[in-house]
Amino acid sequence: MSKVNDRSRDIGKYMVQPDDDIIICRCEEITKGEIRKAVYEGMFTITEIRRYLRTGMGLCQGQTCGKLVKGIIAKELCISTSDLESSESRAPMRPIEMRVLGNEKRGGE
Amino acid sequence: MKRYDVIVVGAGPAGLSAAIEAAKRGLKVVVFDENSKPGGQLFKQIHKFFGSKEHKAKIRGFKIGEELLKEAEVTGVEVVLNAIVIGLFLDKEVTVNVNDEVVHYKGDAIIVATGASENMVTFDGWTLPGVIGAGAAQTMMNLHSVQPGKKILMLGSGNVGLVVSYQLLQVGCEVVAIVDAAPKIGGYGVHAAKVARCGVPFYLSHTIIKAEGDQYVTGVTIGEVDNKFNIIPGTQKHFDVDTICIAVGLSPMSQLLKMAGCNMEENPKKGGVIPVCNEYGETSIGGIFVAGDVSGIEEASSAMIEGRISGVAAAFRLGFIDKEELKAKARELEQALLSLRQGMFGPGNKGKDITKTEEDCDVSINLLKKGYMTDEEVVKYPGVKSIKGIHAVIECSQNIPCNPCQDSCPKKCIRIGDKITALPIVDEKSKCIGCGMCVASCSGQAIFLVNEDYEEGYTYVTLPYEFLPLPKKGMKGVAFDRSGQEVCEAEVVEIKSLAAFDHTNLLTIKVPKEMGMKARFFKQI
Amino acid sequence: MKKEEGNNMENCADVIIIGSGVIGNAAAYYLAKRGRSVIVLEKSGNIGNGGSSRNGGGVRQSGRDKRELPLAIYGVKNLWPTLSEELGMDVEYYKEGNLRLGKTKEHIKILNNLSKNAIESGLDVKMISGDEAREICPYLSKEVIGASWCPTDGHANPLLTTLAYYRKARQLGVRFITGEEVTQVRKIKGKARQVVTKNNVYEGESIILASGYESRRIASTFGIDIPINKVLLEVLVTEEQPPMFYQMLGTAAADFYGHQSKHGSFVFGGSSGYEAFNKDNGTPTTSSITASAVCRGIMKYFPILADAKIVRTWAGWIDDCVDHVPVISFVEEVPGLILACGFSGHGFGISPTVGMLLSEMVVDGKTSIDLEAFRYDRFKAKI
Amino acid sequence: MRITEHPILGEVNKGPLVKFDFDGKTFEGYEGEPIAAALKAAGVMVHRHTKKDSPRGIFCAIGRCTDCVMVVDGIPNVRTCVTPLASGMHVQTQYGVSAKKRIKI
Repeated sequence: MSKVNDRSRDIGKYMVQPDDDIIICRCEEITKGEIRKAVYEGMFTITEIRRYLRTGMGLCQGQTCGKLVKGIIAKELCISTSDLESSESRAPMRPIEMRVLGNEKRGGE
Repeated sequence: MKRYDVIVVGAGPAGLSAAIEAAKRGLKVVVFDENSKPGGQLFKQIHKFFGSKEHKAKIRGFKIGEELLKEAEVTGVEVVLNAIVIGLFLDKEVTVNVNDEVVHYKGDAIIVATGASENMVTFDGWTLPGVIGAGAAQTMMNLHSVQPGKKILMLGSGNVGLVVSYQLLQVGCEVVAIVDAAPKIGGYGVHAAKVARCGVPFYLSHTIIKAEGDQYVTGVTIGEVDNKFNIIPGTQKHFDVDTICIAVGLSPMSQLLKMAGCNMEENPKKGGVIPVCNEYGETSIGGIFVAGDVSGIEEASSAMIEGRISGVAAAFRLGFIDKEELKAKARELEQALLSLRQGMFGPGNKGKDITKTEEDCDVSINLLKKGYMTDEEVVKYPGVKSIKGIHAVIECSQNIPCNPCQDSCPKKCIRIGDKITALPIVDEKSKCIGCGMCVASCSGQAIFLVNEDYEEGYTYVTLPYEFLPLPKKGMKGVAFDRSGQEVCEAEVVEIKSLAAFDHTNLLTIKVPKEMGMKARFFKQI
Repeated sequence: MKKEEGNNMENCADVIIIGSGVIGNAAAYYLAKRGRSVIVLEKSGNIGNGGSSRNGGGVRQSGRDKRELPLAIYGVKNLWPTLSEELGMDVEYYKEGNLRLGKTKEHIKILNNLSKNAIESGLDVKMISGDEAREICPYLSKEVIGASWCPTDGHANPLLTTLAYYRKARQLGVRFITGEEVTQVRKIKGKARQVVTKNNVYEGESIILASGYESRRIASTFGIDIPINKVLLEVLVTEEQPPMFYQMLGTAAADFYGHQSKHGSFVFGGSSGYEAFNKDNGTPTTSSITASAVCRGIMKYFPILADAKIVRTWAGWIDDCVDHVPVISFVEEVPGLILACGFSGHGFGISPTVGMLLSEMVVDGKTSIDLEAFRYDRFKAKI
Repeated sequence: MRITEHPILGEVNKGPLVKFDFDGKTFEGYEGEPIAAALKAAGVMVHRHTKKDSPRGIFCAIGRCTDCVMVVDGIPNVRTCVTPLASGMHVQTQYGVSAKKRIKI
């Protein structure tokens, strides 16, 4: 069950940090600064950050950056990481070619 | 639709163990694994395991893997490799990519044992080629027989960081430093001591500031951090390296369970997002079980027991055994699990600052900060005694669940007792025959044989040695102390490589008499 | 505005919008722009978590029911071209045309019919040959023998559009609250006024119900029933590909639809034929067969994509209305209430227009485009 | 560098040595080992350049992170750390999602 989350509450202003240029999502090359800035633009959840910036939407589907992004958002919002829902898990668990996914074998054999 | 009683996802220690227990009870079991070799991380773990006999202590990880595979074969488990599970759908349907095809399977029970993935930390330049996960290093050297690099810096002093550092040394890489932002070494002291005496320096309260290089790593700068993990200006240190290895913990790889709709929780003590499950590893969806790291990060030893529990529970669920059998078997396995979870590093002590051992000895500060005990500290533990003639010196100072040394001694010189975490006591009265079984049995390589009375003016020290090339009798070299400092000249007087030692060679060196309690490693010149 | 006794002033606004999908967010933005105070309530933890984040991104006029055409045409002419600029972020709108493809004579017949209707409504659509289609999109297979072509159609990124409206509205002072599940809309003295959630009570002079398939449940709390069903749609996304084409695609057989996004990945929706009967576990769940079926469909038209890897699939519920056309309407028996639901899986393309019209309904009491066809009480028995 | 003998695992036996092509040059590796292992043994560090032209190589080595992808036999985004090497393979450095470096305008 989602908790009540007022998106207009005051979380202060985005302040530049020295490590803002560090890449967090390696696949989509999204920086820490971009993620932090997005939080101040109202993207309070991992899912919203994903949709807004494409973090975790690349080839690895967030397997490397998921925890890092969670940590950054939690820190900016001054909440615990356990208050942040992880992003959805979706098939396929590994990238799969269309010709393979379309090549089904069902039952019998 | 292909149908099985149980579908196990992941052929690692947990998955194979679960499959074996289920198959033993008559269930039709299939195991899918995306890798070309089964065994999961076990096949990268070439060190000897801790624990007791029931935990397969003093057996190397990959050998345990081989044993499990054999057991799986005997019990009729079908193991399908190069089989990538695409998803876990409604009604316990699993789709699998095998040989460029998608095959649909259904199981009456599903056991997810997908293990863990490595955590990462970020720093300037962390995307450069040459920055790799510790698991990647292990995979490359132990599975593919390729050195991950020549000069390597390890970030992370947990057991993974320590064990992988040692393995890197074993394949001839140079480990320039082990760095950790925490003020204390996270892993077992004995693992730290193994690398410290080889001369690897520890930098606690340090972190990586920058990986240097244009196209790939050519160097690294680290710096000291304050208690808020901010870099203290002016503390920068540079190392020339070609590889930076990251070993900062693991996270459960629980995506499949989340996809299936299991109730999940974020549990920092267990390493991340895990499914909520009962004592048998059954999730909120009846018939979907979990075992191993996917349900909380622990060691392979506990993963195997968890796997066995969930395998038995699946058998009960499908009516292959009755409640009595489930309870009896589960009780036995839970006991084994409980003993593994005891001691200073047990889950109950996570984050706690422990200053005394169970025996009320002071914990070695140097061991936690630098990776080795000082001469003054080492003599305070019950395994270190001054005894005439040849005797074991056990430099074991932390309460960890491990007791093979006790059983290894044919003369019963070593006593741990019933409490598996107790520090081993060397009995002053019993007669050591110098067989060296204890030296080879110690997974932490913390046991040495010392004989100050064999030859006038010299002490003979027998050490565990797992490097190539093996020194030869009569060879001259230098001895290193626990801190990795060269302390004296040394001569090889004997090298024993019995099958029972399982590749832990016993190297006996001769050092000046007063060096007997200092010399702990040997290098040829 | 005045508030009922005992309620918090901060929970009061001129307008309460139920649902932070693209419709609710667009309405919030256009209302805020016209100076109204707005609170948007969202049941899920995420903004735009329903169909708004789970659709193919089509900004089409062709292939629409003619009742919807004026809304679609208005949007393409007046709102979409400047939307990125207006909202201050790129919503990845491409007006590169829509190809609806056919492989058989049967398909061509369907396409001819659709086109005829659209042309009659004044839309620039024409039938073209397979070769002409391949000139527009060279990656099409030889199997394609004809297509309908609407050059003014296009696509945009629904995730970004939804969030862009949200972001801008939030900047203008709209209060968005997620995790607020509405249990009831309460009439006070004959007028819709209170929105009761599991945790709070909100009050507004106007209430807009734009919560997708949830609208039916909420509408029943004030005695209105809209014949909409929850239907599961599934979409798949490929890894990034080199830029190939920017047209929106569909097929006469309706086996898939989609486009290549600005990022380079292809986004394709499609069906296995079982959608209306799909199961779920409380959240929209992909079935084990749909993605495979969609892949087979796509490869017949685009063999070049056979080696492209699928990185993600997802499912979403649409609020399918019995006549597949939305309800955008005042409710006479419940003054103060406005319905905006039942978009039936093609609400995204018309969302800017609908958002604007909803703001007109609140502010002006009437709309610049006639909404008679979208009334809530249009549903009658067939005999 | 390759490990030929290991203190614990013993002598290394890796099957037949085969030739493959990397960016137009002939390389050698063992059949069936991951392409990435063969490249690593040959000292190749950079597998690809991202869209923003940042170099990438092996990172996780178990097929999760997808950093090590290259163009293999014309197909981009192939995870070289889990794709077995075969004789005569064409392996190319990947730029963005293609084999050729796109010219920046």
